[in-house]
Amino acid sequence: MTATALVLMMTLPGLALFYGGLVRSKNILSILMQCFAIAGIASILWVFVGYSIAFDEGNPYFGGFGKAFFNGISESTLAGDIPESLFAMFQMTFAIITPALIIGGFAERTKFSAVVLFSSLWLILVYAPITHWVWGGGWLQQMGLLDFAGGTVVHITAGVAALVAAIVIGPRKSFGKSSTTPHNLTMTVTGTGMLWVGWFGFNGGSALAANGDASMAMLVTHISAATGAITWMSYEWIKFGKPTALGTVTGMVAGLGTITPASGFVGPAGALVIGFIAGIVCFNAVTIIKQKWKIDDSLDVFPVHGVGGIIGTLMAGIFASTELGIFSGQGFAEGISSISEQLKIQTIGVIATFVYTAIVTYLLLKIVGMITGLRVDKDEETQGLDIIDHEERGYDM
Amino acid sequence: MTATALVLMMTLPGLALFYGGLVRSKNILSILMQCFAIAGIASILWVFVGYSIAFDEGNPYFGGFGKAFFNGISESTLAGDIPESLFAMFQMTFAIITPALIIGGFAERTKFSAVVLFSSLWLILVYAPITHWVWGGGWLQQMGLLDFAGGTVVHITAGVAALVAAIVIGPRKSFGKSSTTPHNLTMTVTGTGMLWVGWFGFNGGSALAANGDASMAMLVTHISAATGAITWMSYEWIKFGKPTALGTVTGMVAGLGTITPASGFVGPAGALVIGFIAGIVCFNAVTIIKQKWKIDDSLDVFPVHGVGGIIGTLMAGIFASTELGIFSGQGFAEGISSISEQLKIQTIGVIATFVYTAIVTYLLLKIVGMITGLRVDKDEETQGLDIIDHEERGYDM
Amino acid sequence: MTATALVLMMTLPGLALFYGGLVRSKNILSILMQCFAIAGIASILWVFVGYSIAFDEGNPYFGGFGKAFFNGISESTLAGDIPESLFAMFQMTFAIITPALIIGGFAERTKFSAVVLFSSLWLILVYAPITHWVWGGGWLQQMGLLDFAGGTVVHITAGVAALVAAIVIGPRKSFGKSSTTPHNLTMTVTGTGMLWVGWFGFNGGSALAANGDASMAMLVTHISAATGAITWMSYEWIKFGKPTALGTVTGMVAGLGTITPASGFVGPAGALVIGFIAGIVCFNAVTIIKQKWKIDDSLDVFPVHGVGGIIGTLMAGIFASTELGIFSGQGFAEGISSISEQLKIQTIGVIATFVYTAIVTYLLLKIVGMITGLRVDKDEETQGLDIIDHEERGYDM
Amino acid sequence: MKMITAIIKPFKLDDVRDALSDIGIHGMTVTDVKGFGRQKGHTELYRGAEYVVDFLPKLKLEAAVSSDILDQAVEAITQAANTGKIGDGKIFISNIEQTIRIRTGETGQEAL
Amino acid sequence: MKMITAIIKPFKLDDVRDALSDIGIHGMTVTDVKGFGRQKGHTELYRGAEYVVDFLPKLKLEAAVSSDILDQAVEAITQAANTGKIGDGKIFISNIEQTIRIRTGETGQEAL
Amino acid sequence: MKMITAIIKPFKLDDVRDALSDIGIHGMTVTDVKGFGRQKGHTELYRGAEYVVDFLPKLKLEAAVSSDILDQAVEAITQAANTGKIGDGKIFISNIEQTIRIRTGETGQEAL
Ligand SMILES: Nc1ncnc2c1ncn2[C@@H]1O[C@H](COP(=O)(O)OP(=O)(O)O)[C@@H](O)[C@H]1O
Ligand SMILES: Nc1ncnc2c1ncn2[C@@H]1O[C@H](COP(=O)(O)OP(=O)(O)O)[C@@H](O)[C@H]1O
Ligand SMILES: Nc1ncnc2c1ncn2[C@@H]1O[C@H](COP(=O)(O)OP(=O)(O)O)[C@@H](O)[C@H]1O
Repeated sequence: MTATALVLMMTLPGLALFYGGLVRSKNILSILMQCFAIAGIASILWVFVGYSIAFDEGNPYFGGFGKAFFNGISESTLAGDIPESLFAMFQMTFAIITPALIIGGFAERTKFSAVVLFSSLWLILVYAPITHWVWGGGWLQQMGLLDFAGGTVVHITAGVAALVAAIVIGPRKSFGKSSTTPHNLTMTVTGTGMLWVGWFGFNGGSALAANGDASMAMLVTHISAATGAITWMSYEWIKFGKPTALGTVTGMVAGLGTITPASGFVGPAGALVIGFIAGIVCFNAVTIIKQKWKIDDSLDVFPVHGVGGIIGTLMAGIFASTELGIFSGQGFAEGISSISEQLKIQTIGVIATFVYTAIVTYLLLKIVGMITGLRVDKDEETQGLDIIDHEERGYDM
Repeated sequence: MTATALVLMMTLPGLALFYGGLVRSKNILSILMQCFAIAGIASILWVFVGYSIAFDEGNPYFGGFGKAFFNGISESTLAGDIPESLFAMFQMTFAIITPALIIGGFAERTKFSAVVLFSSLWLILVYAPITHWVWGGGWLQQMGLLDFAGGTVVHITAGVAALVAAIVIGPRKSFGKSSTTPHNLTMTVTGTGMLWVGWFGFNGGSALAANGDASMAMLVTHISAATGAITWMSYEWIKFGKPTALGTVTGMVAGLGTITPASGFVGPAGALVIGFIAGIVCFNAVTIIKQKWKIDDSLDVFPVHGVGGIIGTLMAGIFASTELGIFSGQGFAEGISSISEQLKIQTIGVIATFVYTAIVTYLLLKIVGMITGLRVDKDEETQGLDIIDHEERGYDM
Repeated sequence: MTATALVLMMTLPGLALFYGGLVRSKNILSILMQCFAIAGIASILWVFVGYSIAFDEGNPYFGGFGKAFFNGISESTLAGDIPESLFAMFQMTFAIITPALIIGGFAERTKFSAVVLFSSLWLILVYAPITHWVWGGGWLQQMGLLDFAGGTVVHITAGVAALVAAIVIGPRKSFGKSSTTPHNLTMTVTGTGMLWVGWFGFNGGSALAANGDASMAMLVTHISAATGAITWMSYEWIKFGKPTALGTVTGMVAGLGTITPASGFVGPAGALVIGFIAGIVCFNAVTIIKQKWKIDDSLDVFPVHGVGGIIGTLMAGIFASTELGIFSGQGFAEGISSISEQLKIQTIGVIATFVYTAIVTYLLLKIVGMITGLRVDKDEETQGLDIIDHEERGYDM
Repeated sequence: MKMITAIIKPFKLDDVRDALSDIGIHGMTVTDVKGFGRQKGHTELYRGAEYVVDFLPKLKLEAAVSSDILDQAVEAITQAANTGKIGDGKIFISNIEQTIRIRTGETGQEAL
Repeated sequence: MKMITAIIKPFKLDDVRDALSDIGIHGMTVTDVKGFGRQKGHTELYRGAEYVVDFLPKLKLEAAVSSDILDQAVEAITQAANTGKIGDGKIFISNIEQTIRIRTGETGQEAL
Repeated sequence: MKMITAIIKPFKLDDVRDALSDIGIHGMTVTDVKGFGRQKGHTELYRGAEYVVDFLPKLKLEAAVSSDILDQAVEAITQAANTGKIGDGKIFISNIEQTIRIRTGETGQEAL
């Protein structure tokens, strides 16, 4: 229950502030507004069909509509050991944060109507089915994919969708020219503080019980976050001479995202390694995507969440092993006995999620583009989405 | 326990930020300060006499002083299944937020000394007795009034008191003339994010146990919030062409306030309807009160909380019914068997709360006015309460 | 578990915001950054050796290295009734907040590299051993020192370290000359709101169970906070004519810090007295240290936390008594039967902590000064640590 | 044409604007500024710390007016912004050689 | 030397800067200001409350230029900042008697 | 009377104020501004993104002084604000026709 409250706090206000601080002040409300609107719409869609698509029995690829409108959930039905209403709601908070993560990829230039429409379709056609594959009894779960709290379901899907969207929608007008530095880093840092706290609910809560498993999941989550933060900070310090606040918190988020799929399977020492690798790899991913590939994934959703989710899912296949001495974890999926076997499954999971998400996201964007258009025009972009889309200003001091 | 922490978070910092962002920057500290001062004073008064008036046995109208100074509460006394110290404290957090809600009605013009005195008296003479009526074994409870988490006790009392105060104290100097737009909407949105999270404690915690009832209460709370937000946003979008951030979060708060009395009694589909109605009705209430009636209930306490509390209390009488198919709830109060019967009781509860609160609030304001005066003078109002009352400025960038 | 999340929230974002709002805007990121960096580093060091030094059996003065790298902690080991992984992590959050508290003493002038190095050494050489003395089976625990949630371990150590650091590093350039007023009091107030909420985890969680003891600890914590806030506010109101927001929240923190060591041992009425004394004494301590002694303990860590911790530890020895009528508490340490006996032990605890902390902190600062230097130069101080140390600006509106 | 630059206390803005409005001056531009002047030197105490107040928030109001109503305008501001206390501010008058309205390209008096 | 002071709509800054750059003017100083002018008077509605919009955010751009390119500069700004809608702003020209570059102590034209 | 308008680096404010104080100038008004000038063009990197730094935070300091101490004042500012690095800023001198102290109505020299 607390976990549910914590995960909601991750999106509102955690993620909203994290992202919000990173944009320019003329677009701050557009970010906050998108997070809230998505929270509202995703909740309603989850009740309508999302939960059913994800968790109704159905076939290995799609859950069906038997639980549409939360049909059959009352205050006494159970899902495992907890009330099903609680389970449905805990999952709802995941269905909120995933599309909310994506908006970082196309921030500061996309129409509000396009965001609303895209997020709704994406939730139903990408998120819900993949959730079914991994957690709802679908084919990846049957195969033995380890994804404790959403490395594939949440982070890879969100990261890939953001990347595709950034490419399709194109860079911001000022990308690579004038400065697009964060308007309020204190807001960003505050938001990440809440993300850190909330992630305890995310990963701890995924144990679906308040026991030793949950507390170990919390512990490794915490360790990975700390290590990710310090790694990124040190890397910057060595490479550029000054450690930045944004770098530190980004490293923390990378550590959190990366440990997510592994959090119920690995031990403290494994978490240290995962956090360290997250810091190094995601750091370089950010640089490559922005500088080399010139893709304006504005708030670095893919390099942090997508890449983090990928390496985390793969590493879960390694550090779950009980035979790594101090780096040991809590064992593979049932019926799997070696790292290589588990790793193969993890790789299939990553690729399937990546490819399916990329294709469907691309198609959805094209469709949404035809219906509402994707971008505001140049002058509107200069004026900022707050005035253009919402007729409001974030600050009036 | 967690619920208690969450409800405290609703006031501090949730409500404080929600309200604080809505005023002009010269009055921001006055809002924060009033929330904190009320939190402190209400806590102390609750220990002294408030809890006793509300929850001592007494007569149907007044609890008495047998539990004054928390007399008889030790670490082993129980209230139902939970420690009485926990129950007393959970209730204390309600006693904090209710008077804190009221300050939105007379923001930006009222003397700090008046606020302190008024809130103290109001807590003892309005809040505590009504709590006794509804939850402390008083006459409304005996009659079978359904109020799960405070539709009458919290929202109607606060809303009505704010309305009366707005009328008695009069509008702000610039009301209807120059702009009084929010100085920091990011703060407001952050605050509402915390309110949403905290409300889980508010409504979930009112089950006084961590079970299926509590999680169903959380679920319906969440659904109503989401529906309220999306309804208000869509309404604005259709009516004015642009959905605003403030509208969206206000709709969310309306959804939360309205589901409050019903949260333990209704099901998910009922919550959808309640959230929808909350959005529509409260939206229009805001417009009517400000534009038609020209009442400067500055932060819309009455139209959002008061009206929300009223319609929520009434709808609890409908959607608690077990015979509405998918819209069914969890049954009426003991001994009540039809919607009309329950609805009659709910109506009596609403009217009694409304009238008692209005009269006593009016008298208290007159008394406080004589002792400390209610408003600062015109020039002071222009300078802002922060400098005038607290000799501080909110920002010094 | 929730308690752990709450205590983490105290540091991030609670304390970070509380402190951050108090500095000038050119140093805001330095504060946030130091809090985050310390959170990261302290977590890692805690895993490496900190936990072991504190909680391995060892001798009465030092725990040893048997639990280094969390050796022997798996998801099924227990510490008392809770998983050891949870205990280790709950304690980790204390190990994060204590060095983070210290940075308030030398804010706005100290090099980031010095802060990082000093905090790391201090954690290992001051915090971990004293934790062993008081909670890890060490000599003070054996003697019967009552310190429920960290009056000596957390608050006295942090307060004394901050005082020593403020003296060794010297005052800010503008101390006592031009204004160093807070750049963002709304941030500070928000942070204290989170501190208040988080402190429930701090003190409530220290019962290591969710029972009547924990809820009583929460209750007295809350009462002391409320009383401390109102006392400080009233004192200012009477003395200077205007109650300030900063005063009110400082009083609240003083109330929280002071009740901490006593929170598991005293009753509600005792908490009222403790909060009241905290308000009065800490208020005067602030004035004396800044105005009389001209020590620039910039964010008042010693007068609020240090002094609060001292008087709280002493008062725990009084109000734990079961023979004070309405002011009674829950009894002394095992084998102790009178106030005077308990008070003697408390005094020894206070003095030992004070002296050890002061000496080792002083030595560490001298060593760190030789390695990295302690202060930035004058021009850099004027430009602010954000640009100098991190090449970033907090706000770019 | 003349440019009137007035440094005033922030809470006097509305009064000054109304006063200028009354004599037909509707266009002006306002900036938040920090003022250093005589109004200072007293020591304040905040959370136990003493300090000298060195600057104060002020508003700078700039209005371009035609020379013939200059005196009237100065008079209006002087009265409206006056509280009689130190720190009420100053008015500076300088010359403007040309004025252009961007929208229409009009110049001189027309452009005001 | 002349000082050009232009009040423009904030989102036109980049265009104006580019236009000035094109004619060789690279130095300028920009301030956030609040503008009062004709562009107002309409009543807005926000969260149910009506109010008259009285001031609008504008930018003030100041550039010192040598007298011979003054007309060109004014022309460039007028064009770049123009949207044709009310509130596009004004340009004021005044005289500068001397200019000094702090770093080098150069004066006059050299200092620009 | 002359108006000195100096664009300086923000962290030099205290030094400049002290320098002006030393020669008896106590009144001045300061504004936060964004400066565009030569000090730019270098590419920065932030969180993986390259960008050209185009504007920099500066302070604009305005002080009305009587003509006879103008040179002294300019000298004082030039020295105090100098770091020798690009971007140290400019001083512009213009003429003031009249000065009024709002509180007393005094004009001219008296009003400073
Ligand atoms: N010589 C000056 N040049 C520019 N601005 C000045 C000058 N003297 C004063 N000011 C401005 O006028 C404000 C008020 O001046 P001050 O000396 O405090 O009081 P008074 O206006 O009553 O003489 C100052 O805060 C400052 O902004
Ligand atoms: N007389 C004036 N003096 C100084 N600034 C002015 C004056 N008139 C207008 N302005 C500035 O120019 C802006 C635009 O003027 P406005 O009258 O709204 O439209 P327009 O420029 O189309 O005539 C105003 O917001 C204000 O900042
Ligand atoms: N022609 C100009 N008009 C107005 N302000 C200017 C002008 N040129 C420069 N400035 C201001 O002076 C500042 C410093 O100028 P810059 O060219 O960067 O360096 P330097 O002062 O060393 O020549 C700029 O940031 C800008 O604010």
